[in-house]
Amino acid sequence: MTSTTGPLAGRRTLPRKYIPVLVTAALFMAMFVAGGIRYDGFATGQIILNVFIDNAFLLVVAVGMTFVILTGGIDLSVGSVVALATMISAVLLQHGWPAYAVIALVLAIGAVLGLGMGAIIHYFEIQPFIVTLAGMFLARGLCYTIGTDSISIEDATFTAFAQSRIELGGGMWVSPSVLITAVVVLAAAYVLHYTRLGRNVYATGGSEQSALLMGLPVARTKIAVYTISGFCSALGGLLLSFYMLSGYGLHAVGMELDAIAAVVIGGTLLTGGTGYLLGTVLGVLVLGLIQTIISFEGTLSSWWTKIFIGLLLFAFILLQRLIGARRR
Amino acid sequence: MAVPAPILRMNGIGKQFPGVKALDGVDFRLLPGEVHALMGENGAGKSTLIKVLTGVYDIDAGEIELEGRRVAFSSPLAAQQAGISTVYQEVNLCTNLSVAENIFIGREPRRLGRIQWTTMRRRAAEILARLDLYIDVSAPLASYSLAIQQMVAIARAVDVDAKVLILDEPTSSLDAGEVAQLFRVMRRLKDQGIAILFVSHFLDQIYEISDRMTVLRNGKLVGEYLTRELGQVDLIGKMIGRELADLESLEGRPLARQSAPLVEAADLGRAGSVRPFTLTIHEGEVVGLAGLLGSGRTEVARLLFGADHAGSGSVKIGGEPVSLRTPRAAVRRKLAFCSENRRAEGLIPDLTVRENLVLALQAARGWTRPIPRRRQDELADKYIAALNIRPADPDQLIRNLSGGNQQKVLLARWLIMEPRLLILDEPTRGIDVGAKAEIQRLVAELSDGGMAVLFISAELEEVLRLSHKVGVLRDRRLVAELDNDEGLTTDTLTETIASGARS
Amino acid sequence: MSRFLRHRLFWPAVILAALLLLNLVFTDHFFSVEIKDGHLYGSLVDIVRFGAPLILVALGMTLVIATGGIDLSVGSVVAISGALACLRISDLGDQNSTGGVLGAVVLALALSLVLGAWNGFLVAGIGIQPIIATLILMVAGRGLAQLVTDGQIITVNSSPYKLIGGGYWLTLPFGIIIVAAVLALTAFLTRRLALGLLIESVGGNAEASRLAGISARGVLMMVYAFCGLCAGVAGLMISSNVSSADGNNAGLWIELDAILAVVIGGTPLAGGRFSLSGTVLGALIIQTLTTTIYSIGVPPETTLLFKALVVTIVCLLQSPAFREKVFHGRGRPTSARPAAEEKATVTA
Amino acid sequence: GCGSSDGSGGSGGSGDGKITMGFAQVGAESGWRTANTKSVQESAKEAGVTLKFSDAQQKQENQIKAIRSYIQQKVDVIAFSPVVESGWDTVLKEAKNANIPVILTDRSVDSKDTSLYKTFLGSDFVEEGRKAGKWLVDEYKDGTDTVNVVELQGTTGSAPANDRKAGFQEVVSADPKFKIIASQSGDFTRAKGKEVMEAFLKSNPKIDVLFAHNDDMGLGAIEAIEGAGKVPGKDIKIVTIDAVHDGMQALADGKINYIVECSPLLGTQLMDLAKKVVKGEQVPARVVTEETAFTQEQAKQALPTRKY
Ligand SMILES: Nc1ncnc2c1ncn2[C@@H]1O[C@H](COP(=O)(O)OP(=O)(O)OP(=O)(O)O)[C@@H](O)[C@H]1O
Ligand SMILES: Nc1ncnc2c1ncn2[C@@H]1O[C@H](COP(=O)(O)OP(=O)(O)OP(=O)(O)O)[C@@H](O)[C@H]1O
Ligand SMILES: [Mg+2]
Ligand SMILES: [Mg+2]
Repeated sequence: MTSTTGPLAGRRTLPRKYIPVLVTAALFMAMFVAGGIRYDGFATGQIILNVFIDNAFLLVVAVGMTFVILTGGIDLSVGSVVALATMISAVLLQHGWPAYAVIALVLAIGAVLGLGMGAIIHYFEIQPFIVTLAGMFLARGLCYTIGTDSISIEDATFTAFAQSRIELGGGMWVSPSVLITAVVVLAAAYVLHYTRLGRNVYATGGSEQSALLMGLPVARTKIAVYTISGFCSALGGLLLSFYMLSGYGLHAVGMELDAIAAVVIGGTLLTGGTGYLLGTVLGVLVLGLIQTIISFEGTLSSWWTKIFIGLLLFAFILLQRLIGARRR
Repeated sequence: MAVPAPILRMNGIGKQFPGVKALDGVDFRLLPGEVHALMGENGAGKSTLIKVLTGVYDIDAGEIELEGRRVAFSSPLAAQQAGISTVYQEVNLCTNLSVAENIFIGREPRRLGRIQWTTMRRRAAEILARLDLYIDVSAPLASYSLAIQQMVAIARAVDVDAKVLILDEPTSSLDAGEVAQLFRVMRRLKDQGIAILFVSHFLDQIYEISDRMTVLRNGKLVGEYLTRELGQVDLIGKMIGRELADLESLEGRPLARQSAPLVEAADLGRAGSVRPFTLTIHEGEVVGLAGLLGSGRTEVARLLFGADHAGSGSVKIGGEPVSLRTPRAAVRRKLAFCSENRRAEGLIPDLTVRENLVLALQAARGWTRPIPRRRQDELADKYIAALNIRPADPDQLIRNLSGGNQQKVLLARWLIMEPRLLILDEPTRGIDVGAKAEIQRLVAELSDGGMAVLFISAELEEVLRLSHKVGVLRDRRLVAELDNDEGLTTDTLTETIASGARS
Repeated sequence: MSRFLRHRLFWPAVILAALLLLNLVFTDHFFSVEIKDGHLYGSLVDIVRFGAPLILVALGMTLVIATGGIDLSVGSVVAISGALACLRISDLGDQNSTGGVLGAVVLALALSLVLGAWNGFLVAGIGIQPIIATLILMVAGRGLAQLVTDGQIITVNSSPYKLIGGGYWLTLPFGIIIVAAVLALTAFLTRRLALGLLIESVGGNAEASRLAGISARGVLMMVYAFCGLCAGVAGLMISSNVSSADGNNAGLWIELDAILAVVIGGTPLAGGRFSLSGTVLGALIIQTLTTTIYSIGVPPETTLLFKALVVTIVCLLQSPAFREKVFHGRGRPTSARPAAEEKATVTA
Repeated sequence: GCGSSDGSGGSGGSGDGKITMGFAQVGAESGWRTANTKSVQESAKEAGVTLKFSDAQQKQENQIKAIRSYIQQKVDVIAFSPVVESGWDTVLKEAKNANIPVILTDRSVDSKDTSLYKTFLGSDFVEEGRKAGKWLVDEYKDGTDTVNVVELQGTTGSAPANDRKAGFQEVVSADPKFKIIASQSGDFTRAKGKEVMEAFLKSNPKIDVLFAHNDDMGLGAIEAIEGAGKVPGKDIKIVTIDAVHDGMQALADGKINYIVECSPLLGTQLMDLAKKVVKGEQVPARVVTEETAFTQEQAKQALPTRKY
């Protein structure tokens, strides 16, 4: 009797939920093409690969951030945890620890920090902002306590990660970090889309109360996302150590903002529940490409650099919004 | 008749909220294979009892036994795992997820830990088909009306392999067809020996489906009765603690046709939601809208109020063409709209009852002209008394009120505006019998005083009792406009809805 | 008494008091306030005086957060406002002319207002998520400030300008007077007039507010513009205090401190109910913490650990769930909607 | 170095004999830095060098990215002021492989492989700290009373803060009469300098000397000292580093006692070096910028001719 399928079913054929991401992707391509027209030597595949190479750590961090933001939370500690990871790696390697033990330890530390913050957020019902801000102070403070100077990494394994190139043919190459990042991104996308944890993340972000009443393990989910974020930050820190071959307490200052910005530019709502990992990848690419354009522009003074970044960001967001929004 | 051992027993349950004793020494039992109705006025403590049972709240006093064993659930998850499946009063689903996911989340079909999306969608469609609902299960739930969301919530609950099924006002926005469908399913489950706890303010439904009922009043147990042994009038007496004034006093409404047209909508429509329609509402007239789930009643109301942009057509108010681009513009023209979806579109949960009550009035006056505190208190006191809002504390946060009482506050928000046209979308959702009669009387009174009302309700009797004229919608098209004269009965109305014939 | 204990601001107040007492252990006469050269002088005065810009920014931020938004650009607005004012003043023939300084101040404030309104336009008019909308101005605005100052520090030598952030009036630091005035104005607009109700309503449920006839757009525009203005005043104060404008560093990271102050003050980031007095208290806690670090001699390397510790303690003590679980054991009623049920019963 | 046979240098502009330089600046975090940038930009124009400039906003990764993009763009020479000492090997190797010579300015890198860059042009922060310390020792060489010193550090962890602190410490700690009674970070800014100094003044009744890691913090502190009713330069002696214009003015006015110069104006020297490097001429591995220190008297003389 209520068979109202007929004329209505056709109305929502193509997944409208993908539109924002598609628009973002299209705009990214447009930006790339525009850059190619404007600058010599820009429109090469290697430029895009370079964006990946130079932003691998940011991407990994942003992946963790995506989980957190999808549940409606926020993690301000990521930048500091990244710095802490570089610092711990550098110090331990200096003391002659084996590389893989260092890697394992650093990842564990990141995950535990995240776990701790997640537990406090959930069990004591404190706003994520303030807890992770304390986490940010803590991690950065630990860095300085370890040492205020920057420490070189000379370990062979790390150096190998840093300096080997994986040739893709046609003169194009990527660093091992990019491969690690790709694995992380794919794994995260799989988790978000094909596992219960992932779906619980979306549900919790959609409405925590409903998720609770539907009998979903909200506590576990919330704690898990901060753990994931902590883990990703530590991994991002390792990638950054590969990239820079140094540990330093002032590394990655403000990276939390970049990560949040990347996630949000990718179309994820800060209120939680909507967004895709692909969007985050695009967000990071957009930020990276803006950087690349700036360096190709090459003649901007310091302040014009900032103003120009702001303008590009504005133009991008505006177009994204105007093209993507066919809501109410 | 030998009573089987109860599957669920609650003894001496007490629950205290700051300032309110919601439950006080309540005993309750649930037998296998029965439909047990939990009855009581708005705020009597029905939902609280359910939440206490399923681990949403800790209990302050008393104990719970499930199949003879003492239990204390720490979370709804635990209750679910113990075999209690619940539909809570407000639709508690995640509207950002697809329909299929909402049905299956937490127990998705998986292989090697990988969610089988295709299987899930197929099975979701099957489950909904059993409730006679054929919708695109991969669309986000948010794109469906509240009634459909309610059906989805029910579908989720009945599909779980449960010993106890709890339904807290599942039918508040369903119409007759869906209710019948739901009852079929309930009967089948009951025959399988599942115990069902059912809450509703529709007495007809209670008498149709339930075997036994427990009545609460002010958080205290009144008693447990076999349904067939307790008459309607007695039941009401037990619920409200006194006799109810005559329910049928609204019969025979005089037509107000001769009055001037107030709102004239001509070819008003919006692509993808309602076909262009033409509708005239006169001063002092009550126009009812009838139709099936998702037939477009809500959308008509939203267009008239400017909540959505109309794609075509025009509106005249008092003969003067107007453009209703925003609700604000509509409010300025003295229109008012009480949405069916009180949680998403009505309540400001963090504000108090008083603040929620004066919100629309304050918005209309602008922020520079605050309503004096004294006036606010007067208004609050007046409507708390008139609609019997409980607890009668204007400074209580509205989120702490029971569902029915929240609804009354929202209604009051628009009544104090003294609008020229009041659009009511399911205004009596979740409201108890006493208050419902009160609200109906109020609507009749206001329309007699010259106010026009557009009245949407899933309950056809109510529509018929109040309106002078009924518009019938079908498949998002206004198919008929019927005068409410002697000839119009619920049966003829149902027939028009089903056939779509123009009279 | 128990009502007093359960007041939302009870625990933050306790923390503030504890921090102040901690200082007393390390600094004799910490609480002594004397009159030196006709000025109020003492550590307590310093806390309020140096905290003044933060309080101002946090007040504006409170309203923005109450609507469910966030404003990252306040730091840049602080820098721009100070830079513009100092630039104008340094161009004056007579830097001490009150009229000229007034003109510069008005210009700077007008620009701040415009910048705030720009944020409001992006958020309300175009519908960009607040964090990104204001990120744009955060980045570009810092550039603008540097553009104005040419990347250098503009030093001015103007006694009327000095008054704003570093001067005294009737023995009171002028900054404190400004803060009091802005606080009073904000309280008036939001609590005496109905702006507060509308803000809380938009922050609590935007769609419901729209359907109730509230023009969310207007409210948002106003709130962001106000936030910009507050940041502008704070910028003048900061630059006037040192008689110079530093486009590179003025207001750097102040947005984080401001948000922290708001959150410590009990306003949830998700929007809805807000508390102005809570924000003031939060800002004072942060400033006291900073002063404490200086005066008890926490080494710079461990400063952040100390901050982390205090912030953690503040938020744990403030959390009803924590107090319940730790002080009363388990078993007290907890609510389905976490963290909101009890704590919001009393409002300033 | 340049004009390599595989034509990689071709598109960069070396064909027409004009040099293209990629300069990766740290950021614009201070007036000093901006002056440094300006100097480089202006000298490039004078020297006829095409300058590709990028601002890393204080982030090492941005600097690395910028250098990568210069390599991509095949510039003739790359110059940069490293944000930190460590972590440059990878990208410098890439530059080396691409046959692009690199000049370090302002501060060095700690790479073992010194063939990665041609030369390092810049000041020595540790030496600056030492100079400040030496002045202090000199100033109090007659007395035996304890001298209470407070220190305003730069941004925690930043290279100049670390090095200046270390250099100062090294000299001063030789004599036990100097006691550093308080040391806090003032983030290199006037506002913070003032705030921290006010707290110092309240918690330490007797302060003899202030050592500030840059002029700006010193200038902020002067306001605090005046606000507390003391006379800067007399009641509390002040030694700072940088010698920016406002600092020199205060020095000439007697409010600061001694300033160690740290000159940002190394543009001309940089361009000379760049030209030599591109031509393949030999350059010294370390070029120190011409810097001095100023007393109050010297400041009065130097002030009128000071550009910066
Ligand atoms: N979280 C809460 N905080 C404070 N009081 C509450 C809370 N939840 C419910 N109450 C109060 O408890 C009483 C019982 O509410 P409950 O929701 O159980 O009523 P109900 O019988 O379900 O009513 P309705 O028919 O309107 O749904 C009401 O007075 C309500 O105001
Ligand atoms: N059977 C259906 N198939 C597809 N979409 C539907 C269906 N029913 C409702 N919808 C969606 O639900 C939304 C609300 O429909 P509308 O509110 O107009 O229905 P209604 O007549 O008020 O019925 P009710 O409120 O009882 O569900 C519409 O936006 C429409 O997209
Ligand atoms: Mg209920
Ligand atoms: Mg409807």
